[in-house]
Amino acid sequence: MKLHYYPGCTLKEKTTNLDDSTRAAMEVLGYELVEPENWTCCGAEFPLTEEKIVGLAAPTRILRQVELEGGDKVVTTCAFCFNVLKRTNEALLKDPLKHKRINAYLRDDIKIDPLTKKKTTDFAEYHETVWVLHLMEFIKYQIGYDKVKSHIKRDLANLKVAPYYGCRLLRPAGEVGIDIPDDPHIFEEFLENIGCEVVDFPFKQECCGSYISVSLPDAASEASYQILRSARYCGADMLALSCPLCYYNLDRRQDRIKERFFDFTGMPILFFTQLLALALGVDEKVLGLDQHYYDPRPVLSKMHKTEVVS
Amino acid sequence: MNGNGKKKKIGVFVCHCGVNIASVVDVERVAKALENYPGVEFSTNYVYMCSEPGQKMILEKIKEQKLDSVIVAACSPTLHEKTFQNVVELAGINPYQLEIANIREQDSWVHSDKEKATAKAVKIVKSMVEKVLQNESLEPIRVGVTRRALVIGGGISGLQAALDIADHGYEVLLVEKGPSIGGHMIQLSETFPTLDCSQCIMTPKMVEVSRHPKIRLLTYHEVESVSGFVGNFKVKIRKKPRYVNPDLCTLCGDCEKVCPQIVSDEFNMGLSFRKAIYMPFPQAVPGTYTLDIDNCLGLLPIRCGKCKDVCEPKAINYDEQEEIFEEEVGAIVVSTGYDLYTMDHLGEYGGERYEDVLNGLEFERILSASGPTGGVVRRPSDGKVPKNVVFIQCCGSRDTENHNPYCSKICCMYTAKHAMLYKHRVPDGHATVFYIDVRTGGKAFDEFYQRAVEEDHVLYIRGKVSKVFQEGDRIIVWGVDTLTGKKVEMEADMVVLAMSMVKTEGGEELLKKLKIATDANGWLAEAHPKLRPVESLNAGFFLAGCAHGPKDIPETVAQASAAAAKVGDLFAQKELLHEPTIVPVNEELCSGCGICVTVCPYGARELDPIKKVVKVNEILCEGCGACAAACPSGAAQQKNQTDNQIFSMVKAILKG
Amino acid sequence: MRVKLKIGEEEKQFIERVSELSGQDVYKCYQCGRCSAGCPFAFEMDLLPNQIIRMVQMGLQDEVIHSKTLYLCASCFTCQSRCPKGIDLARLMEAIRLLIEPKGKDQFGPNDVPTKLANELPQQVLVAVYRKFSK
Amino acid sequence: MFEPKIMCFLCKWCTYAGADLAGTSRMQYASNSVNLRVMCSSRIDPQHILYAFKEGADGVFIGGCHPGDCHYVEGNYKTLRRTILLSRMLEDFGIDKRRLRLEWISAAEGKKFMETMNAFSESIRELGALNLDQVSLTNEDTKHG
Repeated sequence: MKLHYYPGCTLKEKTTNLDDSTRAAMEVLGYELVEPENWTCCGAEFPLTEEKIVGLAAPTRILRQVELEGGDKVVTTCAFCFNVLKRTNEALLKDPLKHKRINAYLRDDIKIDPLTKKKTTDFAEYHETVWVLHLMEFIKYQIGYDKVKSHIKRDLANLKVAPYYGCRLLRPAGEVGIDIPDDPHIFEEFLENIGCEVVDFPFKQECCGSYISVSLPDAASEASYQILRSARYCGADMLALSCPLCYYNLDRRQDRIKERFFDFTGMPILFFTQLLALALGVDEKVLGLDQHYYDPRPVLSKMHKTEVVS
Repeated sequence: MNGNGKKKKIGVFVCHCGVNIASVVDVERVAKALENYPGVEFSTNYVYMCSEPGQKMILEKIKEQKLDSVIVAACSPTLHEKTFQNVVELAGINPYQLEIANIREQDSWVHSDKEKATAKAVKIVKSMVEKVLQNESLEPIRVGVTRRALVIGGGISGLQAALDIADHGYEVLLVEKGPSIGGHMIQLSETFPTLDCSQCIMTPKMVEVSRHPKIRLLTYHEVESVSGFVGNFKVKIRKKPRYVNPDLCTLCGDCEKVCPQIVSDEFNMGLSFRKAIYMPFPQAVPGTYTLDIDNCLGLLPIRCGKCKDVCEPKAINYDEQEEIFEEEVGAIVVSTGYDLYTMDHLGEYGGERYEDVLNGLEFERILSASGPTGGVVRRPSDGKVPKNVVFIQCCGSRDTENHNPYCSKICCMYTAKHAMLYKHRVPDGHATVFYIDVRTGGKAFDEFYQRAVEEDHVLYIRGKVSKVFQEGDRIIVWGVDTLTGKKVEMEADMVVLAMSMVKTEGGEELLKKLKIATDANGWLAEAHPKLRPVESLNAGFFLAGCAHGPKDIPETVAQASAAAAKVGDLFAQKELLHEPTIVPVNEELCSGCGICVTVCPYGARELDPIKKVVKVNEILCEGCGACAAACPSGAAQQKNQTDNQIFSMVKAILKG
Repeated sequence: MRVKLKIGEEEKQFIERVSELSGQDVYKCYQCGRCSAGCPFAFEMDLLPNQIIRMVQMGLQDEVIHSKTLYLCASCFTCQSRCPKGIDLARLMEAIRLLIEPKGKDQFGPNDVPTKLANELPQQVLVAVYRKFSK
Repeated sequence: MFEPKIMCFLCKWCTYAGADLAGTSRMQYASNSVNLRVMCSSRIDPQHILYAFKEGADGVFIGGCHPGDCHYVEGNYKTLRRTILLSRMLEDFGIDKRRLRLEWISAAEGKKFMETMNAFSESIRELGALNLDQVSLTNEDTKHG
């Protein structure tokens, strides 16, 4: 089955492991992921003031492209992209005037054919027919855990995994959340259903430092440290997440955390899709496990290699 | 022409109201303009129509001119309609043949152009003439009163109301859904601001209720339905089987000992356990065991039957059945109390995740000498005496966005009390209270709060806690002190959340059965927030206690007594008078479509299944007229405000 | 130093402008402090989030626009999700950042990122931080 | 200048009392309206409104209690629904729907009553007189026995 999938810029560059594992896992589940043609960056941050409305044009273009290609839904794995696309969709739905204004931008788009140098103008409008879903939602509501379970090939029961939501999947409350911001369950359900041992920890919805890690790295590493410390304290072997930025702060920046916090010993960080792909029996080589700063392979070796009879 | 086809003789009296009307409206011209209007027999003006000479003039003119209806063009009917009704009644005219034309508030006072204001006054008076022409003479509807009250809910408010009504000499039915009366108050340890023991003041009241000859105590009963109207309600009550005969039960407790089913104990807020056959607490009234069928292994002797086997006095009867019976009452006091907002609403405080994060009532049980820890402050997880207790106020209150918008009113005081009592029990412990505002409006309340701070050294931190979580056996509290501008983190052994008070679970269903009005938050709505605070808008229903909104014990008791006094007022009347401007049904025209039945908010209309026409209960009809507007055939016409009257008035206004 | 309080036209305009740009009603805030209590970066801030909104209410424009706090907000929306009055402080912060003069000066721009770091940073973080902190 | 005729139906408990308050506060407003007091705004039948237009009203105003404040629990909601429906029908009859206005005005809102009366009067003035020729209402349509 074909399914529209918007990877976003980071997945094509710095976190190809998220992209690859998503594709591999979805293939096992019977889905061919289709990227909207000529997609651009979504803008990463949803514009928060009325004056920056033009920031909605890029994500709307992506949604329009999906619409033009006949898609009724688009799935993302990057939490930032999900956040921006979903909020854009909601904002246009809620405010017809805004919708009109953005469509005015979209109509004026110009496309130049690289070969013929011909200009195409007068583009279509976006009609609000696309449904933005995070892959975790798609799995829960569209595929169903039972189907996922029936495809499981590896037993992950020995892996103690702490689900880390971060901010973008849950907040702003009432606008975007894939679950209740202060009492979420969907990630836990997901991990449980792919066979992991779930470790609940109180920092699962705390902020990792986000883009502050560029402007004020120390503040961000403190935030990241607190999350990792808490997960470790609660007995987790590893942290699972869905956001390339959280992944950067929590995995790649462990060097900086170690410099500042001597008790910190490191912890593997995995994308939820990597765990999904592992459970579904995907070849480890495809999953980019060698890209991680903290090598997760020693911990992953705890899982049973034997195939599960399902 | 009036309804009987007889020509009416109307008198029009235009008041100057000193200069209030006369300076803008040419009153003489108004009187003159009406002189020859169809139906008007006589028209005049006078400087103060409501004065003694003015009233006298009306009386005389009625007799002299043989008038049968009267229009007074003066101030708003809210001011002197009653006055002039009395005048015409003295002259032998039915008061419903009087109408007031409002030419002061709605004319002379709001306009300055004399010409226009005078023309408008003429239109107003003419429209009232048109109305009076078709007015019927009406008599108030009279109905008898059943002098017997129903009190729903056996907490402190219900008990007080029942006792007061009974002491007035009237019979009371007190219905309580639980196995014992006592409500939430019997769960409390000590009460603010006097720190007297709640049980010590509550138990004598409970006993008094059970012994009062005028009170019929119906515990383990629920109100099934209410029909009828003020003074004449019919109430269906469901008796839930208790499987234990209270008259035979000797409270020996043998049954409890052998019962194999252990469940969590509601009276102790789930902090301890009870058996499936149990007494909710030692001082329960009535003093009897109750078999909780939801938790019993089953009534078939082959499944268990142990309790019945050991019961010496043969008090246990597995064959007891549910019964529904009907009672007649004249007034209903609703005192169904409150619930606490459940902690699972507050995920950021752990929801129900942490054993040592408690709500206010749970902490009351821990403080109580009759509680699960015998009054020693121990935390539920490991029984340790907590050395650091954090109290968080406004949990779910004053939160328009995610929870309840209102202030729960009592939490400031009980939190001060909790902190104080904790310090008395654990003198080397630390009590910290996170608050937004400390509200101590009440007699001796602020002194009490100051005592907590000054004498018991309770630390008050101004700021709402954002997050509570557990690491190991420490509970971490993330707050802020807005006074110093510092974000603070605190380690605690126990956290007590002052959860918001909310309408009772299941209460909503009951209120639907009673058909009484509630406010946006589900609390009972009073008839008037200032002048009728203990009455419901629905006649014959009275409000007492927290079902009406958060309040403390003294306020609850005062309101219960007030409700009882109002019931007394009602019962003191020989008969009840009801406004006759209702909406009857013309059976000739009624097609039985039933639309009026669905729009009536009072259930006053009913489709007669045999005659296929709508029947109206005149007492229940409050005369709003919604049905008259909805009736497609014109069969529903409001008395003295028929469609024809409205059409005539509109015509007089627009063509006059 | 004693802060001189006055609510004149200028202050009112500032409050209005912030409200308009952010779409948030600053008068709703009753200063419970919950935003500050849960803010992951409050420990770095010179003014706590609740103080920012308080100062907007008071019309203390200078204090607000010179605060470091504006550049510590990670738009994680923890405050928004727990605010009892439904105020979105991240929007408020962004609106105030927009009001700062002179326009065009970056608080954080491309030159502030060391080349070595720039190579390892994920694209989205750069897009995000420029969107937030540069003009 | 065109002086519109405005027919006002006011509920006894809220808007009529609000109109009284405007009076006791001596607030001045346009004198081209006359009030008719009903027990509840829900007593007003769409027929009454159509009849008023037929008899020469250029505008019809209905005043009721604020949602949740109805003396008769929920009469004002019924009024709201009926008015919305009637507004749609008015257009079919060729009557501009702006000629019918429903407002919630409480007993404490004398000022709002004054302002509403002025604003409504002004807006009807702008719309001009209701040309009855365009309105195909016969006596039988609007009035029954």
